[in-house]
Amino acid sequence: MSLRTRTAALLAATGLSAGAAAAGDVEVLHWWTSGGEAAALNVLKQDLESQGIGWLDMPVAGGGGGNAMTVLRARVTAGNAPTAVQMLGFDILDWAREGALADLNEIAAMEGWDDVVPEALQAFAKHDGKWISAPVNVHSTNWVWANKALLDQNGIEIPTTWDEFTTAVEKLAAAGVTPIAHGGEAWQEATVFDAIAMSAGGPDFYRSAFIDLDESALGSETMREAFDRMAFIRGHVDENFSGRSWNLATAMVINGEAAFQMMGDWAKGEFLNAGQTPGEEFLCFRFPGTVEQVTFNADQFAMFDQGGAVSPEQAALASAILSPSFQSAFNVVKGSVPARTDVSDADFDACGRQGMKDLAAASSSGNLFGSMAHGHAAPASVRNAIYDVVTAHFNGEYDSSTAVRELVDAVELAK
Amino acid sequence: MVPERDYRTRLQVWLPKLVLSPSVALIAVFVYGFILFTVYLSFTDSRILPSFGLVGWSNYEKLFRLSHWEISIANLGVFSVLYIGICTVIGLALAIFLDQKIRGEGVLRPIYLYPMALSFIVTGTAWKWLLDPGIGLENTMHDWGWESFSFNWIKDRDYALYCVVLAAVWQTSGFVMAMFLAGLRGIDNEMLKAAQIDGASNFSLYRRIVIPQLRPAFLSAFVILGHLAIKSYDLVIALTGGGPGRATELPATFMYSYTFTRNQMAIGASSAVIMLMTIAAIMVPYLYSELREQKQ
Amino acid sequence: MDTAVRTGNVARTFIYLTLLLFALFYMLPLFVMLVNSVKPLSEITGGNMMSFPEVWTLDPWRDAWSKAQVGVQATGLRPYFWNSIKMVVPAVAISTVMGALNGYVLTKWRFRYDTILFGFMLFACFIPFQIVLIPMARVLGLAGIAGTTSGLVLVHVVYGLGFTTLYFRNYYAAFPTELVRAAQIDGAGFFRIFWRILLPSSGPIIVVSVIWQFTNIWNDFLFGASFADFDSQPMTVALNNLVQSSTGVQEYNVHFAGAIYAALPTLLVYVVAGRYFVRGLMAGSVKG
Amino acid sequence: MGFLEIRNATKSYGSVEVLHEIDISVEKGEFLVLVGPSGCGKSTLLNMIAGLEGITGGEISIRGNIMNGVHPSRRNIAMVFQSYALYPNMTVAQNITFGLEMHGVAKSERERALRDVARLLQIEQLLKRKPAQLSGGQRQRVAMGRALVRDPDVFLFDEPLSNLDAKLRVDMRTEIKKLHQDLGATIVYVTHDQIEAMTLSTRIAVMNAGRIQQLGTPREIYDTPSNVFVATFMGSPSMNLVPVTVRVDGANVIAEVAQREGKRIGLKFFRPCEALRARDGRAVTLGIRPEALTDVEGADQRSIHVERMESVVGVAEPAGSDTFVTTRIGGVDCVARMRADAEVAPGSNAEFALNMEKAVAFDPETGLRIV
Repeated sequence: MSLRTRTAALLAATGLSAGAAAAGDVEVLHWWTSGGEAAALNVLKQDLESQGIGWLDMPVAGGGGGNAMTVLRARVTAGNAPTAVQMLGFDILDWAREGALADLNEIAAMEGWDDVVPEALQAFAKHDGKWISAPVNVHSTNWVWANKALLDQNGIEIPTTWDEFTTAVEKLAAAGVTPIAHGGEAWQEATVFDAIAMSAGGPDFYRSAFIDLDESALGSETMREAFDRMAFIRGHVDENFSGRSWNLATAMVINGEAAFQMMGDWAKGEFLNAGQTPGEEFLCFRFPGTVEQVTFNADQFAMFDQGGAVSPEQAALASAILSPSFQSAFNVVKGSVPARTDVSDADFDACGRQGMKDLAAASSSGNLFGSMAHGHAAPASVRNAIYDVVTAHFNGEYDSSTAVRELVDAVELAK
Repeated sequence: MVPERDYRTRLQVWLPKLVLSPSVALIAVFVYGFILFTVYLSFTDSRILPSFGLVGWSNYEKLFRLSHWEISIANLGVFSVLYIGICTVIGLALAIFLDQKIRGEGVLRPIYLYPMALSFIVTGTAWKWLLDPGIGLENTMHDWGWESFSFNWIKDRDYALYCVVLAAVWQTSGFVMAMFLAGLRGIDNEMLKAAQIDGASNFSLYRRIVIPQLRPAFLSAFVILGHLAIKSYDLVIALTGGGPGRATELPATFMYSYTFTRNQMAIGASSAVIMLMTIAAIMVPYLYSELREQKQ
Repeated sequence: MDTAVRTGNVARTFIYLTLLLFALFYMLPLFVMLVNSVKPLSEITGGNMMSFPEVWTLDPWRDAWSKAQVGVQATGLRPYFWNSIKMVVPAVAISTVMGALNGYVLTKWRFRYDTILFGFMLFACFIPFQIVLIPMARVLGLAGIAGTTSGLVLVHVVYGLGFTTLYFRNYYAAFPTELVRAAQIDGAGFFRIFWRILLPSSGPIIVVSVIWQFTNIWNDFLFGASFADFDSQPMTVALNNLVQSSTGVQEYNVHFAGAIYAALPTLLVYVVAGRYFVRGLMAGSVKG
Repeated sequence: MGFLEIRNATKSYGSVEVLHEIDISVEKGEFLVLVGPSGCGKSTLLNMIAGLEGITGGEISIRGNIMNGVHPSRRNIAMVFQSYALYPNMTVAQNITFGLEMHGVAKSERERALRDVARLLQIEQLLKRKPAQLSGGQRQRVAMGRALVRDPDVFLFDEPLSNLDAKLRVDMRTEIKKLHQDLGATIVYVTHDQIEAMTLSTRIAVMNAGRIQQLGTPREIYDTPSNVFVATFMGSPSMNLVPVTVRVDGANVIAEVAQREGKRIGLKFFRPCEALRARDGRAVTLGIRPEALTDVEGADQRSIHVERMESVVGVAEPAGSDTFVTTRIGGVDCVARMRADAEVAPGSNAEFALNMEKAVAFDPETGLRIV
């Protein structure tokens, strides 16, 4: 308690107002440097510039935002925090707890964010009843992407349960097709694990294991079953998976080298870029056994406290981010769905529309959960501890029983 | 008759210390001050930013319960032995070969040296390609008709660390070569002639006469390689990201990830303290013996 | 220099073969980068990594320099290249000058405990940079130079001092002290002796120091990313942004061209000054 | 008071005193040589005069001005170093005029001084070269030129000839001597070579273990060394030291030498002084220079006191102008300096002439000279 206030005092003392950005500018730290994302962000930039607000670009790519978070740490410690920072899940809450973020309640109230942003998402955009960041999008992570031609050739319907899925995978394997395209990085394995845990134990299990971090759930028989299912997946990926980035795995599905990929909705952009159309060349469906659930992660822009009140530029940026036009324009490109539920789906394709529908449904039925793999279920320390166990198990270091034991231990140490 | 106080002499006495003092002050603050700060952090409950609630030794207790840390330490052991050993052998061999009045030495030397000029941010992608069985050497050999050629270490939990060693050796062995070459060129030629007259074969000439005289170069090489091994970070990130699984994690990647991506700054700090102690355990005796020797 | 060792023909063939083999090994990554930076993307995704391009193109080079997407705007690497230059040149100059003066004091103006002090300074070479990130940020913030090129210069000077001092100290240790005494009797003061007597003879070791500092500072990513603002980000950060972008088509040819741009200055320094490097090492760092 | 005065000077490094209470007074125009084995403190003393090393105790003055703590460049001295210490990056001309430049002497003045010195040392044709392009002797000249051009009160030489080969060393020695005679400069010169000391100096200070053992003219040092150290250090081959027993025989004092098979020889001292008489029956060390021990024909004809004795010839070494012969006297090997054509065969008995006028005696315990 007292140390929290002391940290806050430290931050205040370093003078967060001493940001390098001159009045009338916003300096934005983000890791969207690839063509499509950057182009989408450029929409935002132009929007602000039309209001006379300059955009000072501070991109730091790499490590799924990891590098950017390190930079942020240094910038804040130096008393030179950027005005707005792209952030994910628990990172936002952690920074809010340090007292580093600005209060956006005024603009939020004016524009009625409370009514249009799903509750589960608000949990990451508000702290102590105050809006502290502006959500850009909602990614849902429990998607499966499939090469339609391969499925048709082998007479496979879209599987909706785990059993149907295993049957399909084995059929493909028997036909000499690589059933599953996978990139061997910890976060990708955890993404798959998210969906498998959800399908193996259902939403209650998911909540108690990954959100409440309940020891009995983490050490349960169901968790062992989840690891067994991971082992099944491991048995049906090609031998070259290790270290492959996700988009190369997606390319395997696009090129017909593999049938399925379990990946978040950002994979869609790759298919579209390759000139494919959902429902024709490729298919998208929820991970078998999680048809009603949506696990999500959301990119947000957190506003750093620039000395007490939120600056007009920050308010303008937040407002621009949450404007329906930007939400639509950006998410059409990015493959995600808007962070507010009242955006028209006119510009979205089939997968996008389904995503929006799923999100709304899951949100109202209480089936919308933060993704563990993407830092929306537990803090970074726990998330990475789970990564360690999942990836060690996936790479054959542990058997399933050991993995369950290690998981309990690792989460305990990281709490 | 006493001359007036010689201000110039007095200034000249103080000037050297004055000139040295900014450097000493900078290093005192930015190296030793920061080390103390890190030691302090390792006893606190810092997570996302430094905080100052003391928690005693619990971070160290946690650290040594983490299997992740055990793996990093074990990997560092294997990595540093292989890296230092192979670099020294290759560096020495190339230096000896290059010292045989080789035609084209002027071309070869920069080729051996240039990897030191490049960071793994630059060469990382190329290395990833080379090692990847689907694109790299294996694929190339298959294309060229050597179908049975297999080189998939990077994908194999038990061998991936050797790929890291390979790239690390690629980067520094040329530099080690340069150090040995400099040492070889400093050896008195008359002694070599004398040894040959004594009937020493080339092999025994190098083993008995030349290599023992390269002791200073060996020591410099060990120290430089030793601390590079402990600090190795970017090549792991560029090549494997610590994978497959955790097979190529090293203490430096461990420290970075706990401090900055896992928001467990205090545990990161305690691992940093262990690393610093390891470096000190290598460096202090070396510096002590070296500097003592120079003093005689 | 002439070697007294004689080798037979078989041995020489073996030696040449080994040397060439290793040259190939060292060249391999650079070759891959070069050859793929002049191919169109289609040839890369479809073809062999090692094969020469069927269609030669310089577009990737042009794109990487001035058109590639490294942030919101497609600026290419060009602006960052100049940021790097603005940081590297003063940092190398200052750390070399300070190292030279330190080496001069530690060898020619010896005082009690000077050796211990040198050992103390030398340990600065071995500190892992990750641990200084947070406290350094704080100090830069307090000094009011956070996010500026001056801040980066300071950081690089501090962590280069150990090396430059080491090089110059070892070099000047072999420099005859009598020359300093003669100059003192001739009436030259502390700085005049350094400027007129030592510095003109320091060529080889200056080369070593400059090469070392230039490559280290130019290649640094961690400090550059953490302590730079939007307007002072160095080349390595930009290259990282170019290469690490995770979505969309990976334009490998542009990545390789960009990587070579980032490598060019250091490569140039090594190739141009490389032959003085061994000489400088001989004169300084590895003598016992 | 002397031109250069060293009073009670001591030097310590930490708690170790390396120079003990040095007292030397040098007159204007004197050529003082500090000689001694390495580590005796002679170079340290020179550096203290130059101001390159501090003075721990006592004082040093030049022309009556106390120099303790005065910067080297303000003592009006010049120094020639063993390695010459030529600045490698400057030309010969720049090397020579650097000191003048540092002292703010105008350019025209410097050039005039340079011309004079170059003419004096005959190095006019070398002025544009760099030190690396010079031979050893040429470098030596340039180093001297650098000292001369300053026209200092005192010249300091630190073993300036030890890096030259034997022939050049002799030539340069002569030249330095000539310069001293022509210019009348005051010189303090450090060497470990006793021949240089003898040939160059007007006075010699023999040093050992941080003390001055003897300070005197070359003749005094050579003929009447004040102790065994000076006696053996100065002169080549060095003085023979023979253990003898003193026996008073009326007006005479005899030195009794034990030869083979219990045979004893008596040698009469030239000056039978009281100090010797007091030692009747006790052992002393007899010091005989090789040139005082000769074949009979070669004996100094002017000497009024030559003793003869027979002894067995050990080794004979013809050296051109002389032949050196070893023989055992009093149980120790002695060197005799014979004429070149003296007929001696190793193993044979020969007659030796011993010039007792030149013989000295030392106390074997303290090492100090008795007569």
